[in-house]
Amino acid sequence: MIQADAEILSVRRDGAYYHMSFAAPGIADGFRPGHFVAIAVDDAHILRRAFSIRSASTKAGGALQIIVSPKGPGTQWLVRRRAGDIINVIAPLGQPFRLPTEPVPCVLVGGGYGVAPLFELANQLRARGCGVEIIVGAGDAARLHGVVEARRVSDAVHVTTDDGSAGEQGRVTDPLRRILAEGRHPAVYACGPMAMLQAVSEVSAEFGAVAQCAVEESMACGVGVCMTCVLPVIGDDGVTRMVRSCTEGPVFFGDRVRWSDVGTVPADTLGSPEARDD
Amino acid sequence: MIQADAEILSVRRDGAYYHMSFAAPGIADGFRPGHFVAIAVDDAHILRRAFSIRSASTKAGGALQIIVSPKGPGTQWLVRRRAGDIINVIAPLGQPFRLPTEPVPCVLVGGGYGVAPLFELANQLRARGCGVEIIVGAGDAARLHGVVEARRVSDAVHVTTDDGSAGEQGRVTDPLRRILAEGRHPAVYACGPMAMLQAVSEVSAEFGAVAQCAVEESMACGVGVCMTCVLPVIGDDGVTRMVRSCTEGPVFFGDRVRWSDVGTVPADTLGSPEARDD
Amino acid sequence: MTDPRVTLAGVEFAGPAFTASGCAAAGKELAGFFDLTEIGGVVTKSIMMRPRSGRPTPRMVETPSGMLNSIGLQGPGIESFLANDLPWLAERGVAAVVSIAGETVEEYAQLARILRNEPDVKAIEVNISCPNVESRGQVFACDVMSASSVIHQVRRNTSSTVPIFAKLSPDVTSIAEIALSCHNAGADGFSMINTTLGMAIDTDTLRPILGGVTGGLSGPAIRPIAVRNVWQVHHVLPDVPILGMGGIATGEDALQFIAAGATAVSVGTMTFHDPSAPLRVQQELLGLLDERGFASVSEAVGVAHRGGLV
Amino acid sequence: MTDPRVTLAGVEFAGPAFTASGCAAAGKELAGFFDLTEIGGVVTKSIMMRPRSGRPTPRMVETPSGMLNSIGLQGPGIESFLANDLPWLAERGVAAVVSIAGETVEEYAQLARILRNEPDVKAIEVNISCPNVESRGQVFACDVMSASSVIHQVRRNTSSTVPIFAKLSPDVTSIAEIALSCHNAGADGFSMINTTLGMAIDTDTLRPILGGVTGGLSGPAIRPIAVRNVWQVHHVLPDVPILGMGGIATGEDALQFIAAGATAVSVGTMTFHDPSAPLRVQQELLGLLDERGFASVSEAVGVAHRGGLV
Ligand SMILES: Cc1cc2nc3c(=O)[nH]c(=O)nc-3n(C[C@H](O)[C@H](O)[C@H](O)COP(=O)(O)OP(=O)(O)OC[C@H]3O[C@@H](n4cnc5c(N)ncnc54)[C@H](O)[C@@H]3O)c2cc1C
Ligand SMILES: Cc1cc2nc3c(=O)[nH]c(=O)nc-3n(C[C@H](O)[C@H](O)[C@H](O)COP(=O)(O)OP(=O)(O)OC[C@H]3O[C@@H](n4cnc5c(N)ncnc54)[C@H](O)[C@@H]3O)c2cc1C
Ligand SMILES: Cc1cc2nc3c(=O)[nH]c(=O)nc-3n(C[C@H](O)[C@H](O)[C@H](O)COP(=O)(O)O)c2cc1C
Ligand SMILES: Cc1cc2nc3c(=O)[nH]c(=O)nc-3n(C[C@H](O)[C@H](O)[C@H](O)COP(=O)(O)O)c2cc1C
Ligand code: FES
Ligand code: FES
Repeated sequence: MIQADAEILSVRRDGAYYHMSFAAPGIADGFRPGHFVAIAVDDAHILRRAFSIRSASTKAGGALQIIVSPKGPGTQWLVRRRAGDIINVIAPLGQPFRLPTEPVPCVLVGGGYGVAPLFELANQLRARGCGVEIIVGAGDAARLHGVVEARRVSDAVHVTTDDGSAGEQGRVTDPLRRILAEGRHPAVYACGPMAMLQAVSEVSAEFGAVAQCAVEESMACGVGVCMTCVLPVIGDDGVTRMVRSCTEGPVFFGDRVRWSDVGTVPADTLGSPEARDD
Repeated sequence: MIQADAEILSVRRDGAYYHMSFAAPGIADGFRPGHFVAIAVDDAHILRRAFSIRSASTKAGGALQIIVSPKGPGTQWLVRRRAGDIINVIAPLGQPFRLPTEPVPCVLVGGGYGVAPLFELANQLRARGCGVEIIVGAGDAARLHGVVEARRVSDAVHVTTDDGSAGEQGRVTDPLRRILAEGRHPAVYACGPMAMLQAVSEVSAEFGAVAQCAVEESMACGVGVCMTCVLPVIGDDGVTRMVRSCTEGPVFFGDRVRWSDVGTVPADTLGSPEARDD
Repeated sequence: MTDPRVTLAGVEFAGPAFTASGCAAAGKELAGFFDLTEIGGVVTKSIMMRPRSGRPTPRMVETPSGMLNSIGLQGPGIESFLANDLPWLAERGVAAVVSIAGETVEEYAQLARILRNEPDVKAIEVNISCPNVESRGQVFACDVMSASSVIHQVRRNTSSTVPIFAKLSPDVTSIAEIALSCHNAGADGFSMINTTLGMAIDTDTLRPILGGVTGGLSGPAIRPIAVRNVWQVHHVLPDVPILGMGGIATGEDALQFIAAGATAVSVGTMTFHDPSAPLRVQQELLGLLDERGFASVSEAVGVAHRGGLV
Repeated sequence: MTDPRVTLAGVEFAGPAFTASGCAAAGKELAGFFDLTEIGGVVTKSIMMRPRSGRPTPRMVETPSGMLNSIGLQGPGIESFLANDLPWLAERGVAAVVSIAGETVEEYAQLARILRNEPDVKAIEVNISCPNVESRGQVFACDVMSASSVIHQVRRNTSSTVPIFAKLSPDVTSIAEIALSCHNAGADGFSMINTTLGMAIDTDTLRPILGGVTGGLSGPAIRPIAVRNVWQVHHVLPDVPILGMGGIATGEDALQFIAAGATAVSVGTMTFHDPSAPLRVQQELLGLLDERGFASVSEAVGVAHRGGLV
């Protein structure tokens, strides 16, 4: 994990998103798919913004690529930067996706900019001999990201949009359900909105596949010291705890996250007010 | 007085300062030397920064020039802007220098970037047939501004620096005293640090010349609504009041400002705590 | 379109945004930037009985997303105000909310008596964030007894058709307690919040920067504190109108105050950044209310206490 | 060079900058960013008797130059802390200032009794900004009686060689009054300020954003409030050490606190922006003190009360 001033190499618009790439000496070495980077923005905003690392090249001193959706002031500031500007970054952060030890066929599911960490994941899975199918979904065609690149790194790509403006109309779980019904895929990897992750976890469980999901919770520090980014996760001991998604995540096993309870403290959580009223 | 988004036309370094020029439709028409412009800076700083208007051209829709000394965060932000960036400006603000009704010889005294408003003033004085001598002073050569342009707009230029790194070593009051001793100059115009303005006022008074001084007080609003920019000034009725330098100034008659009491509320000020204890 | 009019304690105003006391002088200077009759009204700089010089400079320090000021209530005194400033507003049809300040309970009473004969005063804001010279300089607004005596005296001496708004300070352990006592003493509504006490030290001289040593902190930095205070007072007195303020820069900010329980808002420090901010904020606020389906501002008042939009 | 060591109530620390409670967990996570033994020490997240889940999310909102948090003191409880966290710090020679929090006076006393046997506790910070469940949820720090009973019980149950610091809340009418009573009850020093209560409303749903409805405001936005509070407490108790905090981002900010009366500083929220901020701030502060000719930090403590640099 390295904190560094990084020079922006390029900022390029792509539909609703921006590709950004910046020099990041030393960071690429430790990178594994699922890691994220925390970037400091303008003086008026003191908290860093978190982004999945899309890819990390070790060439020319090392560079990172991210995909930015300009949503609020911090991300809008970021996409207005130009090549040559300096940003302060901390990376790689978080727990990455765990790779299967056997060469099994895998399904990767990305919603919106959530496909960002899946390309490198696909590369690494295929390098281990895993089959890779990628499902790319979004609200509409403008918010679909990386379909072309997905084709390059996988055996098959399935595209869905809510409004049918590209690919098949529907949810990512439609193709997922069809693929898992083949009964061949033990591993699912997903990144995208929480509702999608919940649905992917449920469908995976239904077919006995293990889902790993990269979640997105509001983060103040990104390094594990503030406790803002928690969600209820069931531990190996069966006990639910409010767990930090920045250090223990962002990747969690889908069947361990209590998706329906996100945003609450379930009564049976360790140390919950109810548990303490005894 | 106009509030507008203005496009920056150029930012150019010049010694310790920066020349900035920006498009300002409509503002140039109302401009008179001594007026200032209030510029909004980055989101992290809510207060505008004030700058003397150096010149205003009515050509091509109107443009203003200012000289910026990058002192703190706001001015440093400003000089990092590039051509094409947009800044929000309010101008022209304040009371300008009053011009003599007769074609009399005048002395103009500028300290550091304080020479900024004097070039246009010199032009207008000469257009009325006034003789113009300009004294340009600064701490050192790097902080001397506009000596070449001063020569273009005046009959004579005198340069002083505290350290002697350019021109004569000493204070602006040294040449001022020599010039006023000729007994020909009824009018002195000055802009620069408060200590310089006090000294200029005193020397002028000594020789019976009328000094007009453009002061620089910390301003929160620049438009007369906040009461932060006050200094003790004696009115026509002989009564001292805490007077707003943004609306009643920045130009004041030197003999009306209670220079030694700036930063205090003199006991005989209208409404002072002492005056109220009766 | 959402109806822009708001009624504060029985008095109707043209819109939900006002200037904030001390951030608009007596209105005149802002007239060059926007039409003052379009907003709710001008809340004047706090007026005292006699002319007042205010504090020595420096009177301000810029701070992160805010500023400190120690103006010290510089002003011309009530006589000059009535001779020059109030008529100027009245002639142009600008609604005047007159802010008054005193050093003793009796001074507030006197001011109220003088204003009683002025038909152009639409409402009175009672700035009780002043040191009480009769009580070791303790600020009126920070003491239940002092605050309510001032309000009681002002209410007694003001025509019943003119509402009085107590301007509350956030620098208290329980704002609800102060609000309740002011309400019992006759306050028809509240203006809140005044600045919160702060300080900055010059790191070169290692002395306090402000001539007044401490000063009032205002601007976006204090907005979360202001919204919380409005929320707390609306919670205990849901039927009492609040003029909400503290760091409002946009219509979204204003909407937070309305949802927390304010009936209207004042725009203070951000006027220094953008002199037409009061009107801009009002327009943005009305646009947001309209998008969310509110026919009037009052429908949205305190909606965050009632589960928000459903 | 200015001597970096500071002595707080008889205990010496390696430097004048500390982490702030709740902004550094128990230290471990920051060890990847800087050497924890170089700073004064790690002030731990407030520890309670039992494990605690904290509040529902969202637990934070970014605000202008600051943030609101409603973490709700999530933590593993004292047992786990002593088994895992304290030894980790001790083994590495990191000075541990343990922050404790409770819901009743007795819970604080219990915590103190448990810590009494721990030689690795260099000092105790008593976080009294918690709701007192025995007093209608009134925050201990906002009431003279509750605050001083907690301090009294902790002092009684702590070894006399371990100083206790009362962590004060700015949300009171008179911080000096609370400080005086805590000092009489046995506080060896003060940590100040804790966050100030704030709130934000989602302008789409028109509901409070935070799971906890209100939250604590921190960061540079509150720095002027913090400096003022330190100034006021140092004014009444010039000989009592203060660990100053609230929006410190740079050495210059820290110097304001020292000049106002703090003996050392904590860096909280800005650690989220820059995880090595505590060490950076310390280095910057020492550089500034050196430039100004101070041989030690203590020489500069409260210098703004004595006319500043002359
Ligand atoms: C592990 C992780 C990976 C992410 N990957 C990407 C990515 O690849 N591309 C991308 O565009 N976005 C990504 N996000 C979301 C991105 O961090 C937010 O959109 C961004 O922080 C919003 O900042 P803002 O200033 O635009 O919005 P604001 O709403 O102004 O942000 C305010 C504050 O809330 C936090 N915040 C707001 N929304 C989110 C969110 N969704 N997640 C986390 N923090 C939030 C911000 O960090 C900031 O502190 C990721 C988030 C996480 C946690
Ligand atoms: C009428 C007038 C004309 C001026 N003309 C020029 C000029 O031509 N060129 C130039 O470089 N500077 C000029 N100044 C000074 C310039 O306004 C300040 O240097 C600038 O505001 C400092 O901003 P900052 O962010 O760099 O510093 P900071 O110290 O961070 O400023 C903090 C705050 O204090 C105010 N402030 C600080 N110093 C001054 C000051 N000297 N005068 C007024 N406000 C101040 C700022 O507006 C801001 O609100 C003028 C000031 C006035 C009042
Ligand atoms: C420069 C300045 C002067 C002020 N003067 C007064 C005043 O005279 N009377 C008063 O009640 N409030 C005064 N205030 C407080 C404001 O009316 C307002 O309550 C406070 O600034 C919070 O709002 P804001 O953040 O929008 O400025 C003043 C504020 C500022 C910044
Ligand atoms: C996320 C967060 C959690 C905090 N948790 C605690 C805590 O557990 N105990 C405590 O005494 N203070 C806690 N604080 C308050 C800080 O220690 C500090 O007093 C306050 O944030 C002001 O300093 P700052 O502006 O540097 O953050 C917390 C602050 C933040 C931002
Ligand atoms: S973001 Fe701070 S602990 Fe996760
Ligand atoms: S700067 Fe506001 S009145 Fe002059």
